[in-house]
Amino acid sequence: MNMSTSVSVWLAALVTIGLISFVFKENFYYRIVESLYVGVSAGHAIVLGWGNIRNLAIRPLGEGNVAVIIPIILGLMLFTRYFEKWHRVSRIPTGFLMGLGAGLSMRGIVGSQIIEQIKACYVSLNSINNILIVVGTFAVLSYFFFTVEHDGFVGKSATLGRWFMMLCFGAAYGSTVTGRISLFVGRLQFLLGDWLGILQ
Amino acid sequence: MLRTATLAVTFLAGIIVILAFFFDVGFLATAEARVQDWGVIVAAFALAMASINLVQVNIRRISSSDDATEKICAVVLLAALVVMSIIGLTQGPTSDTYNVLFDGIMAPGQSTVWALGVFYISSAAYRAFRVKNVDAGLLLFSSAFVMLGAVPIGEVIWSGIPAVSQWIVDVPNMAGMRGMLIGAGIGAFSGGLRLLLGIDRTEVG
Amino acid sequence: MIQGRQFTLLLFLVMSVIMLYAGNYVRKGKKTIKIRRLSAVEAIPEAIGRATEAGRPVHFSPGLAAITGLDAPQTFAGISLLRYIAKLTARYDVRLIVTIRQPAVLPLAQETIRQSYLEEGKFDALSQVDVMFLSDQQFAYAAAASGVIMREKAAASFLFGAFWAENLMLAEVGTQVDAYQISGTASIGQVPFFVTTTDYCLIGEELYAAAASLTADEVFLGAILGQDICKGIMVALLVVGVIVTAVGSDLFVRLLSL
Amino acid sequence: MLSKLGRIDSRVLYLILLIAFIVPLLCPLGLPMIISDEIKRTYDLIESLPEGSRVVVSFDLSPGGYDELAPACAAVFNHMAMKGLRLIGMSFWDAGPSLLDRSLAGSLYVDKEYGDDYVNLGFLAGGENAMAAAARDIRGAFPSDFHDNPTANMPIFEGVQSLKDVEMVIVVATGNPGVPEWIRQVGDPMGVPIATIVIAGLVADYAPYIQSKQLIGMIPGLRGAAGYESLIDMLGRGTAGLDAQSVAHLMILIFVLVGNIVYFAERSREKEESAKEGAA
Repeated sequence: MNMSTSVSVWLAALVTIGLISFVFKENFYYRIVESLYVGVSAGHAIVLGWGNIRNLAIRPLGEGNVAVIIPIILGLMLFTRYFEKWHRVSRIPTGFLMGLGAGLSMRGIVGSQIIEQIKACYVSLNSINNILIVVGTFAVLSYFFFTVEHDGFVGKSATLGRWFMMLCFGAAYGSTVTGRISLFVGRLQFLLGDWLGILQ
Repeated sequence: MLRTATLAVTFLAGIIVILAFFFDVGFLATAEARVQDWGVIVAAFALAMASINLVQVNIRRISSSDDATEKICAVVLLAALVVMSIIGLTQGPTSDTYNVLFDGIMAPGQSTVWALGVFYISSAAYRAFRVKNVDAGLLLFSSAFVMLGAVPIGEVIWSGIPAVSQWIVDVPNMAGMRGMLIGAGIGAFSGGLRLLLGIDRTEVG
Repeated sequence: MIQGRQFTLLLFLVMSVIMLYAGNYVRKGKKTIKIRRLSAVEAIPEAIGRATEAGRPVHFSPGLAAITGLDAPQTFAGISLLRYIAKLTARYDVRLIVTIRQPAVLPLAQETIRQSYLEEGKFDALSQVDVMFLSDQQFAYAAAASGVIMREKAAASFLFGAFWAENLMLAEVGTQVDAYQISGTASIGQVPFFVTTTDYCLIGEELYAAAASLTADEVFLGAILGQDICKGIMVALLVVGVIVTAVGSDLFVRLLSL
Repeated sequence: MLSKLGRIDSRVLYLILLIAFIVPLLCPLGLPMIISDEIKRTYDLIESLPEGSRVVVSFDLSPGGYDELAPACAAVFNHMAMKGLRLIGMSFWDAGPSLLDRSLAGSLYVDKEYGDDYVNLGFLAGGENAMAAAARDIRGAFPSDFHDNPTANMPIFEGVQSLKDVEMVIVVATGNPGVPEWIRQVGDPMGVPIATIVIAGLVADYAPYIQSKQLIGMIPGLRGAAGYESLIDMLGRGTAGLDAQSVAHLMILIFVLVGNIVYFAERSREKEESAKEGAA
């Protein structure tokens, strides 16, 4: 048995135990550990954000690339949110980011998420699996028609779509359970192995 | 005036990347590259913003809460934030001290919080996962097979389990997910369009 | 024009035009759009009725997302549903408890409720409403909200908005106190847990449809009409393409690859 | 008896589950592992790449999912290192670069030449937009790496301008931005094959992308790690955790089963009682 002597392993063990204690009862130790880790995570975001600003804006500016002034100004405009009189100005850079994000996702979605997915349904209907793939996609799409009442053919198709979705949700449920279990196994391997040295 | 400027910036940022995707024109490619590079820089500022928001909320917690635990937690949170930032900004995010805080607090903290989900899943499995109707039955059927298919013990129980589990994921699940993917894609497209044209009720910023 | 993106561009334009046209169509009030029945929505009065009979409060959460960013529409849909639910709690004199995670959502929720109680002429009954900001930390909020549901023995619990890994905590504690639970989220990854633990669940886009059907908001309604037409086009592409492919022609595969 | 079972304290369930985890970790059962097609396809793709090929590894994860993904990353990195592939690491999640450093340090890359055989470019803010920017011009987006070395003259980037010039992308993902964004901005428009090492919770969600071949391979969490470890014949943590996983899965299913027995028993009793009342 070889207990760890590393500071970060000990710290991590104390954090892990503190957070696990929460499921048995909310307690002071848990609250402190939670605050610690949220604070550290936020600090980490600041540090890495600053790294990007330094590498992509400040250094190029020092090298004479004047155009980066524009995104720097846009970035600084975000902080007007904290001043009563000017807070609306922060909407300009936010709008810039949201517009950019919307444009990028719109141009990608049509091809990758709609056309490619429909195209992948163009299969020869010579096996039950292929038929199920086409029928399932159709039925689920029909479930999400909101301006058509679900009766008659649409109703039957929507019910079938709901059943397909339940199978999906079951699969997602099952695989999420697997994921959470893996994570917990990882935590126990850490506690029993890296920290206490009981596991090989 | 400010509203017009916001709408114009939002629209331009979006339309440039859309046009550059479809048309091979020199100036569009340059404009796209510029807009994207600027986007990275502004996003880096925005990342810091989220943390400043947290500082604000917690200063308020210290000054207005009557609960001692609340106050202590807020102080601890702020102290952790400041210490992490100072070490990171002075010594860099790959320095030894920084790594101790990352490996000792941030990484185990987040992974434990995620892992806790297994406990809520277990009690919900016991208390709430009832086969009340066809829907729940199908859900249980597929989740049981997918769970057992993910681990070796499934095959020990019945050798057919891995194949059935794989079939559920690859065929009915795939078809259902595809339907939802297409539907969600149309929804996201519609949301993006409304945002670019400023017809959304939800305000930007 | 970049090769291999012609059909994508065509579909992009078609979808844009349809959505804009549908939005205009609804705004000009040319036609009232009727949203199909949603069983989760129809169950809301029953849930509140049960709370009235039991003399226990109703709990509502508008989810964990902020009012900006990608998940903001879910929060707004949640607030729209709160508007409807608050009217019912005002009408039947049931205590309403709203738990909040995002500081910015707090005034929004308070104002919405005030408006609903005013419209019902139950301004005095506002004293029976508790809107609580609990914590901006995901799990701290979930723990505190679970505590509230447990202590107050909520007879009904409504969870409408964006939820993440904490949703099971909320839904499970509702089961423990035997609350009638109705949920709805567009965070598809969380739907499986809501489907298994709550009595009714609005799946994905149904959340927006529910909000639109209860508030008759023109923007929501226009969007839903536009999306429905686009879905119709996709269904047509799917069906016709599959038939043509089954007959042995690769016409549609080539068309979509243009 | 049954009604007692129905009202059981959650903490008792938690304790049972905890025991189900710990016992097999301490006394392994040694159950065999099955390897799925998606795991094999990723292996085959890496196997088919010639020595010196460049593979982008995008570490898009939070520490929350790292425990689940680390064993699979170790296995894939070891395979890549043995094949002599060059690894270009980057991240669009802020915790990614530090975690990638940990992962590389625990793999065979540790003996290779930094800047020539592998590099950790660090983090870029802005999600999908940052991915698109990096895809267009890697060194423009990352003028220096995570350790603040300039990238301009690194040998690993010789002949690489955009992501069109790399042979493969592996997205290590716990959520969004992640796989769908990579497919939209790089996989489909640039024609680069994408594989993913992904948390189990997203496996069902990404099935449509596998069938449409927008995603070439998928290594799901710990199960994928165990499968991959046996493919490259280097057993590690993935395999070690499998028994505990098995028992915990079984336990959850037993909870569901017992819960339902209690539910149906109580329901039939209620029905009987109300029938009696009706008769009286």
